[in-house]
Amino acid sequence: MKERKLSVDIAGVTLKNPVMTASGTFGSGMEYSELMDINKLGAVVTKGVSLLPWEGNGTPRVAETSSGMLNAIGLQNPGIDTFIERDLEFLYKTIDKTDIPTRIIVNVCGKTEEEYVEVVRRLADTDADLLEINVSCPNVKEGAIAFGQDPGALSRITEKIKRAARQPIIMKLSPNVTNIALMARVCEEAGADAVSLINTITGMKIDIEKRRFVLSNKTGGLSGPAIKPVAVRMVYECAGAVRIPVIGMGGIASGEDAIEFMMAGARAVAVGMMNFRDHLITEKTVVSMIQYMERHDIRDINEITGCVR
Amino acid sequence: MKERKLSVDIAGVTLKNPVMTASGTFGSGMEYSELMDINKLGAVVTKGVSLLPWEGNGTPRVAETSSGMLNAIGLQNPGIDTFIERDLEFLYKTIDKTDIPTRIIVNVCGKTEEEYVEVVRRLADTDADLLEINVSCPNVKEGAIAFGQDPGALSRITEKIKRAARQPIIMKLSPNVTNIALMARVCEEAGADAVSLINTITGMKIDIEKRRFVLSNKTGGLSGPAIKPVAVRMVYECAGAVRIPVIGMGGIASGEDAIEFMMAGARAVAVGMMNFRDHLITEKTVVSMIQYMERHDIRDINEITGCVR
Amino acid sequence: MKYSESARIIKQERLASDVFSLWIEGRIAEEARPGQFIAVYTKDPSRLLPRPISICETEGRRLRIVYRIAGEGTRQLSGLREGDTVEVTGPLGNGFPAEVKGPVLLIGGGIGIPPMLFTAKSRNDNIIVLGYRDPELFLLRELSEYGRVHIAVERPQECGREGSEYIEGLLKEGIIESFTKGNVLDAIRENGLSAGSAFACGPAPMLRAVKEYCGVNGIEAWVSLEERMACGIGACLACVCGSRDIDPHSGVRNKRICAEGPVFKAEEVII
Amino acid sequence: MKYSESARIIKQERLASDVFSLWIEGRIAEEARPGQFIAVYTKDPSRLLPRPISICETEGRRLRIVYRIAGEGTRQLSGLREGDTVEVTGPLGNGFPAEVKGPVLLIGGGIGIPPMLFTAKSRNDNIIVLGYRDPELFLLRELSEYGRVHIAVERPQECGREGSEYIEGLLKEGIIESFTKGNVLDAIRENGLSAGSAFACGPAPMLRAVKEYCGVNGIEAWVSLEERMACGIGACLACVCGSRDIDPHSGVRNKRICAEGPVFKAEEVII
Ligand SMILES: Cc1cc2nc3c(=O)[nH]c(=O)nc-3n(C[C@H](O)[C@H](O)[C@H](O)COP(=O)(O)OP(=O)(O)OC[C@H]3O[C@@H](n4cnc5c(N)ncnc54)[C@H](O)[C@@H]3O)c2cc1C
Ligand SMILES: Cc1cc2nc3c(=O)[nH]c(=O)nc-3n(C[C@H](O)[C@H](O)[C@H](O)COP(=O)(O)OP(=O)(O)OC[C@H]3O[C@@H](n4cnc5c(N)ncnc54)[C@H](O)[C@@H]3O)c2cc1C
Ligand SMILES: Cc1cc2nc3c(=O)[nH]c(=O)nc-3n(C[C@H](O)[C@H](O)[C@H](O)COP(=O)(O)O)c2cc1C
Ligand SMILES: Cc1cc2nc3c(=O)[nH]c(=O)nc-3n(C[C@H](O)[C@H](O)[C@H](O)COP(=O)(O)O)c2cc1C
Ligand code: FES
Ligand code: FES
Repeated sequence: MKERKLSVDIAGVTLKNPVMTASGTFGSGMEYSELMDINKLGAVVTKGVSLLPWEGNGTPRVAETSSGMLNAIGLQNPGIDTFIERDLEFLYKTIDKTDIPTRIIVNVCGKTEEEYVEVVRRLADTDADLLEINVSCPNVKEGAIAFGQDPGALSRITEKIKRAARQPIIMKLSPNVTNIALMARVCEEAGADAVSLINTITGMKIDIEKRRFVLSNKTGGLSGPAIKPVAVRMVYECAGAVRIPVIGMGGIASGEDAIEFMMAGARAVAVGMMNFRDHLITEKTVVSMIQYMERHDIRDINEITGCVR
Repeated sequence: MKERKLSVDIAGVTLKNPVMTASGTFGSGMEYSELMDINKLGAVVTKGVSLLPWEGNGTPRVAETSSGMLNAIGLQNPGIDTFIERDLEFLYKTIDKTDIPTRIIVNVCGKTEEEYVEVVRRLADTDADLLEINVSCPNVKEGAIAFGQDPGALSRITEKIKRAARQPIIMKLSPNVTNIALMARVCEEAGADAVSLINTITGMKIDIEKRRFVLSNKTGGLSGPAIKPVAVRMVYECAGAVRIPVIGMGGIASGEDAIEFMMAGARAVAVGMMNFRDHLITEKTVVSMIQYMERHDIRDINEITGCVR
Repeated sequence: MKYSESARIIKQERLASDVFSLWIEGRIAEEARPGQFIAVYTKDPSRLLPRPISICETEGRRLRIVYRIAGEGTRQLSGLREGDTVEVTGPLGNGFPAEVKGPVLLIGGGIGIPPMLFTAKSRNDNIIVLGYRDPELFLLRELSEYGRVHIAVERPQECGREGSEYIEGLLKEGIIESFTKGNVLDAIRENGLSAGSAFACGPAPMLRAVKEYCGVNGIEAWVSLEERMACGIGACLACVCGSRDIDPHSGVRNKRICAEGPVFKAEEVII
Repeated sequence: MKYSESARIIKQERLASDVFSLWIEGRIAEEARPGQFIAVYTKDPSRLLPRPISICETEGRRLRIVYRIAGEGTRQLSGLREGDTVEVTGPLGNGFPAEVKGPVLLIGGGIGIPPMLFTAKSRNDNIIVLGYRDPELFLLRELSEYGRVHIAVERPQECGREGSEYIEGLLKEGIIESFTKGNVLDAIRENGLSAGSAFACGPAPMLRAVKEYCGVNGIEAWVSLEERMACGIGACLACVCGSRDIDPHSGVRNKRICAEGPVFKAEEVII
């Protein structure tokens, strides 16, 4: 067996392989670590964290849809201080300090520019390797998606966060826009080190027997295999529009899906809701990517990034 | 059994029931009429027709995705003259001249404003009851979606078509926008008699073994149950934004799905790609809507339109 | 320890018109405690979320669930046969506490009855109260082996004359201690049942009534809650319930049913 | 007349490592003509498009298809058993013409072989040429009952020594007339085969070669084409091929494979 290079570079940070977890679907890895080995992953991306604790939305918070799901968790989180003490501490303890350790990417959310900036500041001296800025959550009233749907606001917040951040920043884009490539370009110009996409597509489900919305928040974010074709298209569009790395996600359920995103232009990928269907799926994704590389004799996984144009 | 009212009104035209076919998935009904009775439908919406014949895109034109499909037919059609002579003639002959006949809705496409207007003019003296204006097809380079993604262009073309049309016009909206309610409002203000939504969401599929796009057009439009939550949400948003009727579609596979769209605010609904999975599905949808009305003792189907807010 | 496994089906059996009993084999059984549940996955790739189902009992490496057909997922599950496999993860959640003041009222309503069998088998001071909506009294005989059983039936009329003879028979046979037309609270009140603690599983209105009754009567109550789940293991925050105090894990007044629950001390949660 | 029906499975059988034969029962069989196909739907609600499969033969109300596992849909199909049902629509498309100048060369390549059985059974002037990629010679004996058979095998080496003895045997037994290492065109050339007409089904490169050969040699050729389908009945315009002339239905240089085809006069289409 030949040496195969799986490692990829995101803004100067080397990931041992391109497979990450999608924010919000993996907690901080604590619960999954009982079932799998998180040291097999390129990076763990944690659940969105804000300055103060957030209660999130009422229940039901999730609903099943054809080949997908809706969620309206509403970014419940214990706030940055508890997060740093407990979650980052857990990750620090759990991750093997090898040559290329599993990286820690902290997903940040907020209601105002100031809140984002403050969270990012508090992360400056932590073990977080990269920060992912969620400006695309459709499930909270203030902040989040509002920043992600307006080029002007997106540019401003990206600049401010970039100035405040010690770590490289990844701007997480919303698919609920007319032109996502434009949004990626705006982020690049404002100094973002990478973009990740897609966050969920806003959707709704109605219980026709009870004549009411299934989710207590009325709308939720659609994710899963159902949205994969939209995500692949958007990754392709963004990769063609910017030079900074693009991280692809949306419905990934296998190594083959991960390869598809990379061929569309993604430097790395994240597995989201399919973690719920199969708690070992991220590990399996890495294994089947290696098998694909062997079958096609690919020496360096970076070769396939953007190979289909 | 009590009398149940299934008929709905779209811009002064009464449909015997709210179930229509989605443009492009039913041809002009000719092929389906061998397998089912098109007189059971509220309306037949025909495949998009342009001024001159269009060749459409290369093959493959379709691809399967999780609970959905991508299509990039590219609006192949024989042009308005053949369409009027053959397809409208067929529908005229086939439709029973009863009290409320199955209505004929002609879907119109074009590359320029002038082309749309000319097609609409030629339809003036035909048996078409309503015109649906496709400004949202993602699969052709010029026209179509370009009009549907820009409020200014959408307003202008709606006005021009409205002036030229003898029949009421339904503007068919694209989901590939940041704010679809705004687009619906623009259409209403420019004189549209109704809006229909959603057209397909732009997507992409890559064949990782062959390292090429599955569709010869690279991108295609995603439809089917996969997109239903997005479609329901958009129908809800538009119904809340305009007074003109909203016609809902996107992944309808049953009477229950049709009811869900109506509860979100649709006055009528259209069944699209699921016609491919089950050639009798439109008929079955009508039957199961009636069963739902009986189970819940609903006297008039219009009662449920927009009942969940 | 939790396991994700492809479990072999040992036996599938119908207990009532829409209630099935399923025995599966795997590692989960050996770790399971009463009140815990498993996540069951359908074979249908268009339905991706887990179906949480309580563990009804275990025997060595065998585990039993009893479920009602509530939708397409459980309907598909009911079509599986001996020798087929089913994907499951478990055991999940905390389960009922072992050390509580006895005797214990085990209160099961409807499809909340199954976990009470596992619980009843683990104790010997049970007073069992079961609420059925109609006279299809699934699991009754099995439960009667582990305590005195009181039953409440919402719509006993559905059993007709033969049905009431059937209930007479159960009373005579000593399978049940009492019969009440109504719900479990009616049965508890009618029989003036008292206990040191109470464990309850069933629909939310029943749990609310149990909480109130126990509060008034100084009985320590634990309730098993339900909510839509996604991860099933505490990572996604889909399945929360409101909590009286700030929860140490969440940092807010929310507890995860799949992790801190499904069993909670009644006074600590908002039902 | 076309039917959409839930057809009962009579028999499922493996013919080669990845080739299966399936008999189903229903109304479609009685209307089917050689060269037509059916649309087969999977039971998996996440896979919604039809799998078009040629009709291999019929017997009364029974219809046979022979298919290769090419992906998840055909893999699932191969898991169905006697007594199960499968949703199908058909018969679809036009089929091979009945009135042509004989004798007729029936040319089947790979999984293009199955429709040739139905076709061969409908005529008695057949010269049959079959191209296999490896020595798993499915349907060979059945076809040999309806004409002289020439076979071409791309990778005969895979059969090893025993394999070549096997082919010797087929020649001695008179099952095959000739054996060629290579493709069907090699076999046709090697044996100097000539005919009034030719019917061909197989991969596009083979069809192109047949078209060219027949053009040069004055043989009227019909080819059966493949394309991704959605409606299967001519309504969606997914499955077109380029046509030499403006097609009267489409009004452009496109023909629908599921409606005007899948069988076309070779000179009229762009392969
Ligand atoms: C901790 C726990 C233990 C349970 N134990 C049992 C049991 O022992 N026996 C039993 O019959 N039922 C039990 N349930 C309820 C059971 O999970 C649902 O009836 C089942 O998920 C319905 O699935 P479906 O596909 O048939 O219905 P659908 O309505 O088609 O399901 C759609 C989605 O909603 C979810 N869902 C639907 N109803 C519920 C519900 N009541 N609670 C949580 N999620 C739901 C499903 O899991 C699925 O993701 C339990 C629920 C929880 C939370
Ligand atoms: C008119 C016609 C007759 C055919 N007859 C036969 C036959 O007798 N035996 C046989 O084994 N195969 C036949 N095929 C090919 C057969 O349709 C495909 O092998 C099959 O659809 C693959 O499905 P899958 O789910 O296994 O593969 P997947 O690749 O998972 O299928 C994905 C989608 O692509 C479509 N697709 C994949 N390959 C093809 C193809 N070659 N042609 C058209 N659509 C395709 C599928 O229908 C499905 O919608 C025929 C095709 C056509 C068009
Ligand atoms: C339950 C759930 C919670 C999520 N929470 C977050 C979050 O906190 N921050 C964020 O940026 N994205 C969040 N997402 C979006 C995912 O990270 C991902 O972008 C999206 O789900 C698409 O990927 P998938 O289809 O693989 O799930 C969440 C998604 C789900 C399903
Ligand atoms: C094969 C195909 C062809 C289509 N052609 C047209 C068209 O000509 N004009 C149009 O307005 N919409 C067209 N559409 C979009 C549908 O009318 C419908 O808006 C969309 O498919 C969503 O509905 P569905 O999910 O039920 O298919 C087409 C869709 C498909 C799948
Ligand atoms: S289901 Fe994810 S936290 Fe409970
Ligand atoms: S598959 Fe629709 S026209 Fe052929």
